[in-house]
Amino acid sequence: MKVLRDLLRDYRFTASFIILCILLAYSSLSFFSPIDPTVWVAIARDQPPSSQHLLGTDSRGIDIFWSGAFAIRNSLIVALVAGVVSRFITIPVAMLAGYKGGMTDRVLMFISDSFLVIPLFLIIVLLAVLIRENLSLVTLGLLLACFGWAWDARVIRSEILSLRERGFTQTAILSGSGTMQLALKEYMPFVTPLVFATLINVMAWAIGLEITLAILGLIKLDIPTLGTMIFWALSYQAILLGRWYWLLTPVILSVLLFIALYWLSVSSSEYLDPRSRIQRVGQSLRA
Amino acid sequence: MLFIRRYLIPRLIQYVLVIFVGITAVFFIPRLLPTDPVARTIAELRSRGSYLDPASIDAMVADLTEMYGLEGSSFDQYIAFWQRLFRGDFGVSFFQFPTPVIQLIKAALPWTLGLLLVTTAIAWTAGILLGGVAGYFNRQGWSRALDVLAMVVRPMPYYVFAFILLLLFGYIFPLFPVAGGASIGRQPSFSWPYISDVLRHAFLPAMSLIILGVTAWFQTMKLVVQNLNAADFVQYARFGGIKERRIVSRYVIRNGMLPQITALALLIGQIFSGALITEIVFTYPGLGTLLYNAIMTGDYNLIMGITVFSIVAITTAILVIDLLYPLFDPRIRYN
Amino acid sequence: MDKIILTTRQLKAFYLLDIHGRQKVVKAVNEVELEILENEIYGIAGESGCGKSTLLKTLAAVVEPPLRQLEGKVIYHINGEEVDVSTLGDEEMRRLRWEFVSYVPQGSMNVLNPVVKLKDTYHDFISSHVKGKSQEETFRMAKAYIAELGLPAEIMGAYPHQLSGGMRQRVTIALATLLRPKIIIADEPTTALDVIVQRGVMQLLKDIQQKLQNTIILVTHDMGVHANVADRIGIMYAGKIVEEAPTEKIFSQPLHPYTQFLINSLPKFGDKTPRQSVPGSPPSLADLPTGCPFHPRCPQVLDICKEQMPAYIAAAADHKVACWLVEEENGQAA
Amino acid sequence: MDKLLEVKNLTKVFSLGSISSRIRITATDDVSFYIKPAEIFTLAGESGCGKTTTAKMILGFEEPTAGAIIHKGKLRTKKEKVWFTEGIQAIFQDPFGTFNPLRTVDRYFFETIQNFKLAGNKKTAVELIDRKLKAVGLSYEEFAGKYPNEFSGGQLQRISIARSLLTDPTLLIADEPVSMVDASLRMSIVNLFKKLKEEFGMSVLYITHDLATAYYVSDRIAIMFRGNIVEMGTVEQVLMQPRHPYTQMLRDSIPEADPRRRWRGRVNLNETEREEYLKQGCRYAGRCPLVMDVCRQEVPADIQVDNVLVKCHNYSEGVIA
Repeated sequence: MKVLRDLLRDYRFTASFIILCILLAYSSLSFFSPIDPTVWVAIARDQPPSSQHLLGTDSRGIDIFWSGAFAIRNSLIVALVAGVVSRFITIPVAMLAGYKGGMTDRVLMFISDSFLVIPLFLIIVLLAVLIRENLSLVTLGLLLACFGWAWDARVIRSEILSLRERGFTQTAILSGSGTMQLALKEYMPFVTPLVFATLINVMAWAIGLEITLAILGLIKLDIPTLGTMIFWALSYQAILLGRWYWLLTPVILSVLLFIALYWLSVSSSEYLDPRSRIQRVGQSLRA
Repeated sequence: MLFIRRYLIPRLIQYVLVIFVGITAVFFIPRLLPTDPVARTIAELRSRGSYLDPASIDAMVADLTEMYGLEGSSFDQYIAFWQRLFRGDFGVSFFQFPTPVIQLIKAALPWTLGLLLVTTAIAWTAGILLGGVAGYFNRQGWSRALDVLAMVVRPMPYYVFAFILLLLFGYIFPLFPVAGGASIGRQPSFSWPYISDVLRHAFLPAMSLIILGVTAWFQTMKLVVQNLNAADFVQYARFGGIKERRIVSRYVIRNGMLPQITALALLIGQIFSGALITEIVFTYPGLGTLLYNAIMTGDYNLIMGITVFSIVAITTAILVIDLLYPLFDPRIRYN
Repeated sequence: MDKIILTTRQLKAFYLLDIHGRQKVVKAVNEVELEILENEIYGIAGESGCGKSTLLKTLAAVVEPPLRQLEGKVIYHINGEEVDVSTLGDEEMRRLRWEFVSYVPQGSMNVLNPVVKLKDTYHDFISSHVKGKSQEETFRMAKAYIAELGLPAEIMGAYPHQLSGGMRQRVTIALATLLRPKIIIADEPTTALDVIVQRGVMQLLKDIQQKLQNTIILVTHDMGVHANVADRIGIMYAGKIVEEAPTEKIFSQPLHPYTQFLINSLPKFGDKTPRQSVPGSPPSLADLPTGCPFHPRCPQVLDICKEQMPAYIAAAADHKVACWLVEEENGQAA
Repeated sequence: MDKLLEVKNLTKVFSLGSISSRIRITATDDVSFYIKPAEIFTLAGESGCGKTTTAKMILGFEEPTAGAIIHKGKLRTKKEKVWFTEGIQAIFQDPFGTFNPLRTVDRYFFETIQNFKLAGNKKTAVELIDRKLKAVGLSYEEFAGKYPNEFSGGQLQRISIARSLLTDPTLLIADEPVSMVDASLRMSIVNLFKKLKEEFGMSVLYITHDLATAYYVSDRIAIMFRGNIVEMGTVEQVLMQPRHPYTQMLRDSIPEADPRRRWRGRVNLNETEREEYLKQGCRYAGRCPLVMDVCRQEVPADIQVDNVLVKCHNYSEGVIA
C-alpha cells in the first residue's frame, strides 16, 4: 500500500495507472459482448456513433465499440505472450553470460548483438509472409518473443556483471552458496526491477509490431486487434469517406496504450531501481 | 599497433561474423518452416483468380524452384546462394518479371538513403544538443516542459506517429503532399522546381522520423547528462569558475555524446526499420515501399533480396560508426 | 597579530531531504566558528560522516540544494575588506574562484575532463579568469608554472588517463594553484595514493604554500598527514568543531575526550602497548543525540552533557575546546 | 605441524584482451611464504604489488598460473572450486559492500549454517550466531532483521568477522580490513585479530598497506613489491631495522602521527613513476639509491640475513654485511 502511495506521487505513474485501468476495464467488457466481432454484416453498416452504437459501425457491419474492446484484449494477449515468453530467454542468457563470463559470455553476447544489429523487422516480415495464415495471436506472440529478448539480455547481463564484482558475491560464496543460490537470492532482487521495466517495453514493442504487421496484411485478419482494425479501416478508405470514427478508435486506443505502458515502465523503474534509490538515500546520509 | 589489434581487428571479425550468421539465418529460416515458398506463390496466384491448368502448374513449380534456388540438397542450395550473393545476384523479381531484384533495389536505394541519412543526422545532432542543454539545466521550467513533451511523443511506434502526421497535414490541414517522392510526371533535374518538389514530398516522412528521433535522443542524452552533472570533472569545472557555456559544450555534451555514438551503432537497425515503415505510410518510393509491394504481391525473391541487402548495409554502417568512435574518445585511441 | 583570511560565524548548513514524502534534516555543519589565518596550513580532522566535506562546500561557497546554509556567515577577508560570501552574486563569486579561493579535490582520477588534453583543461580554467590573453599566452604561462613546480613539460599534451595517479594529483594541484589563490581548500588530497606518492604530493602542496605564503585548509582523516604538515588542527565531530589547537598541542595535550581517544588509538612504531578504539559508533547526522553529540560514547559523561551543548572554553590563548569536563575543571580551578 | 598454510612459488599471470591481442601482466611472481598456527602474518605493500591476488588464489577465487598452495599438509587440487572454505574464511576491504544491501545481514549467518550443516534447528543456530557475535562484541538482538545500512563500517566489519567464525576456521584472510574503517574504530577490528589468535588459536593473514597497524598486530611480515616478496621476517626486524632499500623508503615515507617526527628530506616522485616492470633484473633498480650494474641484469636471490629474507644484490654481493 505504501509502495502504491509513493508511486502515485509521480504524475506519470498516476496517469498511466488510470489509463491502464480504464483500458483494462474496457477490454474486459469483451467477455460480455453481445456481438461476435468476426461475423460480418450482422448489423447495419457504416452507422455514425449513436446511442445504439456508441462508436458507430464499420463498413463490414461490425460494431466499433465492441470490436475495440476485443482489439485491446487481443493486442494485450500478443504483448503478454511476447513479453513473458521472452523473459524465459532473457533471464537465463543474461545470468549465464554475466556470471560465467569468459567464452560463454562472449558467445552469448555475440548472438544477442547479432539480434540487435540485424534489421529484425525485415526478418519478422520474411517469416510472417511465409506463415501468415497460421499467425494466430499466440504464434505471433511467440514469434515476437524469439526476437524481443536481446536488448534486455544485454542490459541485465551488465547488471549481473557489476553485481559479480561486488563484495557480497564473495561473502555468499564463503557462506557456501552455490551458483543457483547466488543467482536467486543475491542477484534476483537487483534484477527484478529491470526485468519488470524491460517486460513492459517489450510489450509495447510487440503491440507496435502487431499493428505494423497487420497493416501489411501479414497476420490473420479476421481476429480483431488494434492492427487489424486499422487495416480494415484503411482498406475501406475510411478517411476519404469521412468515417473518421472507424479509424480514430483504434488509433486513439493504441496511442493511449503506448503512452500508458511507457510511462508505467519509466516511473516504476525509477522507483524500483534499487541502485538509484539506495544511492540517493545513502549519499544524502553520508553528506 | 596496439589499437589495431585490440580495437580494429575484433570489430572486423565481428563484422564478418554478423553478416555470415545473419545471411545464413535468412537462408535457413524459410527452409525450416513448414511452408514452401513455391506452393505459396502458386496459392497466391490462385487467390488472385488466375486460372492455372495442371500442366502449367508443373512447369511453374519447376521454374520457381530454379528461380528460388531450391534445387538440390540444402547444402548445395546454401553454397549456390552464397555464390550468387558474391556476384550481386539476388535473382529476379517474380512480379516485375524479369527485372533483377538488384536493379529494383538500386532504383529505390537513393530515396531511402537520402531520407535515412538526413533525418538520422538531424535527429541525432538536435537530440544530443537539446538533451545536453536540457540535462545540464534540468531544474529549469523549460527543461521540464520539454521532458513532458518527449514523454508523450517517445512511446509512439513509427507507423502510428507517421499516420497521425499524415492525417493532420495531409487531410485535415492539407499543406504537404502525402504520397510519392516527387510529383508524377516531373522529370528529374537539378532545377529548383524539381528539388523543391522533392523536398516538399520528403517533408512529412522526414518530419515524422526526425521528431521521433529527436525525442528519443533527447531523452537518453538528458539522462546521461543529468548523471554527468554529478561527475567530478563537471563539478570541478563549475567550482573552478569555468563559464557555463563552456562547461555545457566542452564538458557535458562532449562527454555525454560518447555513449550516444555507441547507441547509434546499436540502434541503426531499428532506425532503418522505422524508416521503411514510414516510407510505407507515405508511399515514399524507397526500399520500404518496394518491400510493401513485394509483400502485397507475394514476391518472395524481392523480400529476400531486400533483407539480405539490408543486413549487409546496416552491418557496414555499424562498422563505420564503430571505426569513427575512437576519433571522439582518446581513451580508446591511446590505450 | 596574524591576519585573518577566512571567518565563519555560527555557520549552520543542513541537508533538507524529501525521501518519498518523508522529511529528513541532516545536520552536517552545526554552529561552526572558524578563524583561519593568512600563511598557515589549517587541518580539519574527522571521521567519515562528521560533516567535514560539507563544511568545505560551505567555505568554498558551493551550497546547492539539497544543502542549505540556514544560519551564520562565511566571510572572506579580501584585501583587508570583509566580504560576506552569501551576498555575492553568481558572477562575482565565479571570479573569486581560482583567484581567491581554490580547491584540490580528493580523487584527481575523475576531476579532469577525460576527453581533452591537459593543456585544453588548463586553457579552460585560465581563460575563464584571465581576460585578454590568447590561448598561446595562457598556455605559455601554464607551461612555465608546471616547470617551476618540477613537473615534466610533456604532460601538457597528454590525456588524463595516460598519467599515473600521483602525477594526475600533482597536475591537479598545479592547476588549482595556477592563479596564485589566497586560500587553497584541499579535500583528502592524498587519500587514494600510496605512501611514497602521498609524501611527494604533500611535499608539493607545502612547497607551493611556502612560495605563495597563502593558506591551505587541509581536510583529511589521516592524523599522520596532519601531524606532518598542519600548523593548527580543528577536530570535527558530528558537524561541530569540538577542539582546536596548534598541531603539537593537539597531539601532546588533547583535552576533549574524543580527541584523546583519537590520538591514543593510533598505533606507533616501536610501541606495541594495547590501544583501544573509541567505544560505540559515530551518530547519524540525521538523528543527533541531545546535548553534546559525543555523550553516548563518552566514558566520562556528566548529566549536563546529555542536555546541553558546551560552549567553547579557551584552555589557552590558542587552544579552545567544547567540553563540560574541561569547563568543570576550569571552574574548580578558578 | 608448524606450517598451517604454505604457499610455494605462487605465480599469477593475467592475460588481458581478446584472442588477437594478449597483454600479459605478472601479478605475483614466484611468491613463497608460510603461516604458522596461531600466528598473525602480514602481507604488506602498495597498490598493485600483488597482495590481493595472492589472497584470492589462496581463497580459490583465482587460479594460480604456477605454484602450490598447501593447507594443513594437503595440496590444493584444481577441482576444489571453492576451496576448504570451512578451514579458511575471509573478510574484505569494503564493509559496506560485504553484504547485499537488499537483504538483511542475518540471512548470511543462517545460510552459512545451513550450507555447512552447522546446527540442527533454528534454536541452536541462533545460539551459535549469538556466541560468535558476542566474540566480536555484538549480540543477536542488536543485529537480527537489520539491513547493512543500519550499521556503521566498524560494526559491519565485526559482523563480517563473526560470520566467518561460524565455521570455526583455522585461518582468517583479512584483505585490507581497516582501510575503509575510521581511524577511531580501527583498533576494535585489529584488536579482534589478536583476540582470535590468543583465545581461539586462529591464524590471520593480514593484508594491508598500513604498516603501523601491521607493526601493532602481527608477528611476521612480508613486504611485497611489484609481485615479489622483497623482505620477510618478524615485524620488529623488518619494520624497525628495514634492510631492503625499498622497505627503507616505504618506512621513511609513512606519515607518523607525531608532530615531532615529521618527514625529513625529500622524495623525487618523477623517478618513482618510471616503468618498473623490467624484463630482467631487480624491479626496484630504476629508483634504488644503492643500485649497481648487476641489479639491472639479474634478479636478486632470496638472502637470509639474521633470519630475515632480503631480495637484494647488496646483501648477496656483500656490499652490506
